[in-house]
Amino acid sequence: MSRESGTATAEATPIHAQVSNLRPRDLLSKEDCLEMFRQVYLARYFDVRLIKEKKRGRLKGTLYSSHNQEAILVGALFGLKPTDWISPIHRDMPAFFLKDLRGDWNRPDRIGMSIEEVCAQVWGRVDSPGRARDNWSHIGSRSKKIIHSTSMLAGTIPVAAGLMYADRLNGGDAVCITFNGEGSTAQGIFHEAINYAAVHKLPVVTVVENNQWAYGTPFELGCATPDVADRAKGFGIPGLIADGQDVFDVYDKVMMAVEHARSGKGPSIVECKTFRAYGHGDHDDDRANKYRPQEEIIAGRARDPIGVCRQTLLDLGYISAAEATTYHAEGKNASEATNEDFPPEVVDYLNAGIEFALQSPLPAAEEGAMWVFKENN
Amino acid sequence: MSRESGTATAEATPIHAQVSNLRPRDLLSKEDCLEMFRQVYLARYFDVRLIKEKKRGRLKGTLYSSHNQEAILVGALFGLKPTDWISPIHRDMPAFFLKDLRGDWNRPDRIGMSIEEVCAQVWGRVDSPGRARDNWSHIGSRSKKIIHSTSMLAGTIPVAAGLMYADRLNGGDAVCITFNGEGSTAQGIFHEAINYAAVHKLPVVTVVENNQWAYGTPFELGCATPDVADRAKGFGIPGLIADGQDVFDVYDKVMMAVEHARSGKGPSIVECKTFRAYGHGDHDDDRANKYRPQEEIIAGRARDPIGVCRQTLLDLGYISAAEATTYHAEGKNASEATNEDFPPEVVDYLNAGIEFALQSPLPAAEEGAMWVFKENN
Amino acid sequence: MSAVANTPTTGRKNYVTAIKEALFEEMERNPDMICQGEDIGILGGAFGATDGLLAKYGSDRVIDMPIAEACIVGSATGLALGGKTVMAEMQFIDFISCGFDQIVNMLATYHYRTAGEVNMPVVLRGPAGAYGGGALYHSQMNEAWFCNSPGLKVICPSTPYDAKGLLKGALRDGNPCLFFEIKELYRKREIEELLPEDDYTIPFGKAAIRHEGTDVTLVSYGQNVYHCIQAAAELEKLGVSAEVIDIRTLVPLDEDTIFTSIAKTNHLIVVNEAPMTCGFAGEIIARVAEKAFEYLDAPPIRITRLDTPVPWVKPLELFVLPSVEKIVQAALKSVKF
Amino acid sequence: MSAVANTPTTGRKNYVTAIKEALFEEMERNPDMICQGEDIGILGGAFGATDGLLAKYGSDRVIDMPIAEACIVGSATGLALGGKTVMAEMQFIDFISCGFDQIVNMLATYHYRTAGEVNMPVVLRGPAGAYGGGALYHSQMNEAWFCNSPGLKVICPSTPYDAKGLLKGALRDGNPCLFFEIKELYRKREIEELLPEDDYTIPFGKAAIRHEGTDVTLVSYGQNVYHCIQAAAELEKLGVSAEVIDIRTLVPLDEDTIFTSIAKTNHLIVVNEAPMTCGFAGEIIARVAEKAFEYLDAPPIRITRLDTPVPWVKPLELFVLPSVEKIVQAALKSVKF
Ligand SMILES: Cc1ncc(C[n+]2csc(CCOP(=O)(O)OP(=O)(O)O)c2C)c(N)n1
Ligand SMILES: Cc1ncc(C[n+]2csc(CCOP(=O)(O)OP(=O)(O)O)c2C)c(N)n1
Ligand SMILES: [Mg+2]
Ligand SMILES: [Mg+2]
Repeated sequence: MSRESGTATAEATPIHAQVSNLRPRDLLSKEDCLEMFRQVYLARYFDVRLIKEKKRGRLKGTLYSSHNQEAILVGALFGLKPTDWISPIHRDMPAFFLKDLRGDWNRPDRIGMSIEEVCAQVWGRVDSPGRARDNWSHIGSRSKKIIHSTSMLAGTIPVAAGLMYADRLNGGDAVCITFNGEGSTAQGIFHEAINYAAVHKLPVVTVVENNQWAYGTPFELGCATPDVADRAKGFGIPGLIADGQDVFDVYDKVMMAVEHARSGKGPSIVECKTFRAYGHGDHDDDRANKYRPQEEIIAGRARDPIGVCRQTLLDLGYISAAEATTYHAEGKNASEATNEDFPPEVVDYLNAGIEFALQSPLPAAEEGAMWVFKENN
Repeated sequence: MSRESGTATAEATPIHAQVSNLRPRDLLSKEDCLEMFRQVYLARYFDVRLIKEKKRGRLKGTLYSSHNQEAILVGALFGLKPTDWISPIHRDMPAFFLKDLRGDWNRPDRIGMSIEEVCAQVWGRVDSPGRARDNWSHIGSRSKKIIHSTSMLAGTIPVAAGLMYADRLNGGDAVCITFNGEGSTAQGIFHEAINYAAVHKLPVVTVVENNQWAYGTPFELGCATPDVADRAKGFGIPGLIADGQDVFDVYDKVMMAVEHARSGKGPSIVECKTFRAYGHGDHDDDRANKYRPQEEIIAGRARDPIGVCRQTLLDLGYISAAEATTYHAEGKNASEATNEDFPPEVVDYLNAGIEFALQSPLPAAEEGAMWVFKENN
Repeated sequence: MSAVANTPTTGRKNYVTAIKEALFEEMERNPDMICQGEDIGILGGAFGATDGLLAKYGSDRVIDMPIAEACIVGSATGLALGGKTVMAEMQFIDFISCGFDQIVNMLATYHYRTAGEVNMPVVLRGPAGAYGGGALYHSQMNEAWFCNSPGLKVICPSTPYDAKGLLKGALRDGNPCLFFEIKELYRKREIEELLPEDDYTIPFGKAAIRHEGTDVTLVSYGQNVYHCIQAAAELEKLGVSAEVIDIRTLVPLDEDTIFTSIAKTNHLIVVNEAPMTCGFAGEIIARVAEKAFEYLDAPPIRITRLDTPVPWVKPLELFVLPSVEKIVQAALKSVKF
Repeated sequence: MSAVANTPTTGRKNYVTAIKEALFEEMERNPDMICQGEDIGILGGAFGATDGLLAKYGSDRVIDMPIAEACIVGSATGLALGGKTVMAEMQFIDFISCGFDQIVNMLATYHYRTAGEVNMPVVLRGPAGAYGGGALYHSQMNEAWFCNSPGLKVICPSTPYDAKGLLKGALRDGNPCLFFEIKELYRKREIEELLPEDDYTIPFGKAAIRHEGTDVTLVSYGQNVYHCIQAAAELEKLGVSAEVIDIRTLVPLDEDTIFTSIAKTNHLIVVNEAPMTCGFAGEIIARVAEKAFEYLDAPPIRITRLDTPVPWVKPLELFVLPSVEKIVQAALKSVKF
């Protein structure tokens, strides 16, 4: 198998309103940039910490790591309005709390899910937004504007499209970002839904995290085009490519797509080139070291989003060389990294979530038979 | 609704082996060209005659007319080898007998279906290849190399792909042409199957008859790209556009795609621009005159494939001006056209089929419960 | 006061007109209602059930969808999540298989998964049933798939009155409903009837007794109800008094009416045109066997489609389907047991 | 003589190893056999059922498919049309809904539509069943959908011996088979067993009696067979002798073994973990009610999943599923009727 993996080709697609030569990122303040950096740490810490919790025996279930793909989540979500919707999948667990996370992470008017709710879900407790009726990333909430996915890959894209149709009729200006793996773009529903969205110019942005592997299947066995973004051409919509390791490049491309969508021009696909650092889930970590060539793994992990972001901030002069070396999570796996490798507010934030989850009770057994139907009496 | 309809843009796609400047049609003999002309008449006559049979009360059921789209069937099928496969749909009824129809139409070694078998199917008689178990175009046969479709649009494309995979493993060099309407390209299975064929470079040619309408839905409500051929870009395969009124242009484009497929380079899509002359089925004829603008209908019917083909033959000097005016089917609908408007061998050929069908008995009632399973005793 | 343009407000109405009136009236009542499907707008629907809807309510609310059933269902789910009530038409109910995952896994479970936060007022309706020479893919009764998929209500009216009242009820129910319309009844003259001038709905889970009797109970729904009614007439001539129950809704099922009838007749025949194995006829028999066992004086009998596809040509089609004759024979066998 | 590399030829084997052996042996026997599915090659399958197959038989015959279930089924149909025998894996049986149309309308009917010209030796297999905390989409038993779709055989083994013998039988049957494997049994130590050295298949339509008894018949399949066996042990302590029947294949169904048992016990409990309505438990009860009515001294009872999805968290999951306790209670109720 000879493939280029983890390489990112940023193609400028002329959909951003070119009134100026500014990229979306150029409008970000220093605080915004530092906040994004912090969020990359937060996403990484969530991943690292959950694995530790599992190793400690305090957590059960399969974990689908977003390690090495955090820049995609942070970059894609950072520019959204609180009224925008998202639809994350298995590998996007941090998306649930990253949505609408800015400034004071605990501000009461936040629309996104709190870390407490997300942890209650991970631990299967009643305070999960879905009362732990379905597992892992299968949570959602109308009030928090997150589509509640099934397991069936790409299955939320038509829901996102219909939802945006309704929002437009309701006079809203929301955009919906759906996240998908590159493997999932082979599903028929991916095609049906984006085609429909294209016909009706619905504001649906499909972010494809091309991490080169779909479980044990490499990209080229699922797709014959060099870039997933090419799929967009079949629908007559823009297909952008972002460097998935670079939170600012993701931000640029997704924001162009979001702006395009919000201004009524319709859907687009943003492919973020990245690499799945570990197994498909943690049960697959060992195997994934065997079925994937070592060189590929090493190359794919080489550009840690933490390091890429730090370098940008250094170049911008937003952090000093000293500040750049305060935390050392970069390049470390879950066993190597410790709490000291992360900003303390990140650790605190998640601690609070986990504390909360551990105290939240299990739902009562009878809830299993509840809410099959809306009662009409 | 402002759209250009029935216009054909022949784009030269560089997939034909360019060892010479010859187009596939340039290798056709004079007899071949005259045979194709005859086949266009035959396809038209089949359509006209069935409508007459129904009006006469000798035939029941819905008829899906291929009127005005005959050049696509003849042009696409003419260059196939007897070992190639096809998968026609509702609007392609003549394809069943056109496949492998050359020279002596009654030659005993033909692999395609005989007109007798096709008529037995139309009349629902036991001598239909499917013993009249399913209706209209839902016939097929392994020995005759025709995939047996269901009603579910685009549903045979994965079957064609799997079949070609098997054929390749079996050492064959077959190609399979699947026919589809432009509306059917919105189906998820269209995407899944072509994507799979593209990954494995399977010799599947998808001919899309873009007749501008899917039942009562115009093209632009089913597809956001200007050309269906654009769908090919999403799979990284060639997408060709043919003038669906011109049997030789269809032949050229489909043969390029077939050659591409046969030489191991994989699938492609050939969009044939045409126009559905009448209703979706004959039950829809009256309505179709209302839900479609008159100018559009007139423009769409203007370039009758019979006339286009005749002109080419005249230009080539293959027929004389006198010969060109022997038959007058061109531009006539089923009520206007008579047997005298068609070459006598065409009329005779179909007559024989109808005679046969009318004498073929109905299958026995008990057959309804047979062949649910292969018996294993 | 019918909202349907060009439909007389008095006079007997056929089944498809009843459907159409329900749609027009609900669209009028509920500005948040949307209709979508293949060819429902410009064409007005393959069977005309939505004829005039686009002209009256515009293309925002009446959507001609691409030929993509999974997307039709999935986007309906999204519309509902966005606060809309949705009627999504399957051009033929047979094509629902193409949208199957979105129905059973996405739509049916949304309310459950959100622990009740989100309702799914989505009605999937379409023409169903055999006896019309529609062959394998234009004849199906595939309701059992959905009865076995928790979270869906399943409805099958047999009269214009029921069709209108149940459809309006479904569009106000707030749950995903699978609405099986019997296309062979759409324009059947014999069953035309006067419809109430006033707004009405029919509650789910209430069967209708179509013919009273004392010797044997015939339970059915949809088109087969008429076979049962004819069978009851035949049986009457033979001195057997048959009660005909039209269950109208499968999920929820009105068990009481069935049990009460069997308590009286002590004999049960269930008739439907779906394949036998795991069909709803068997479900009814299972419920009776479990909960009304003592009432039965003879084995219950199913008259269903054989476990075959629906073949095209008439003799074959009729061979595999329930018929008046088969029902009469079964009833006689039962009462003579 | 096992063909599986690195698997000892003696010693007790677990359920997934039995599946694996069946696949290796049939691939060896039949050069026209092809295996396809998501992640079955390079990875060796999500549960390792195809581990080593790619290395041994190459990527022509062992195909890592795109994530597209409808295409996996449709192309399997095409392969069969091209003379191949196909094993197509669904990574979890839950995802089969995405390929539903191709199964019930294309694959299941091909033989029928061609009046027997074309056989469809295609086995769709995949891990099924609940009790493992897999939640809504990794726990389903959706076999009833397929039992209601003519043209499909439906198989569900509960032991390694059966898994191997039935899978080999399915791969030689020549008809499309839906093969439900119980993932919670894949590596269950307690049920490991010695497998015959020689080639064997198990005929379809032959139930197995897992425990003999005289007072009540417990009919089941798949994982619930073990609940029934445990219930039989509990019941024995309470002085009730239960017979446990494992039907093994649903289509075709071995009615005789069930009827013979009921003729002896006069009491019937049917247990399965699919949703109740239109599930196969009801089908068994319907067949018994129709054909072995006189044998029953008490109403038959279904113990099934409630008509709900399978929720994730343990207490909720167990609440909606059959349990030993529920079976014991039902059996007691039945014999005391
Ligand atoms: C319809 C469907 N088929 C199969 C699966 C099983 N499955 C879960 S994740 C996965 C791989 C997904 O790969 P990709 O889309 O690239 O996302 P990634 O895991 O790499 O983020 C598969 C096959 C599924 N969840 N849904
Ligand atoms: C899956 C599926 N959905 C819907 C239909 C109903 N249907 C039959 S033909 C047709 C229109 C097809 O349009 P197009 O693909 O453009 O082919 P054309 O009839 O124009 O040749 C529709 C909607 C079907 N047969 N299958
Ligand atoms: Mg991936
Ligand atoms: Mg068309």
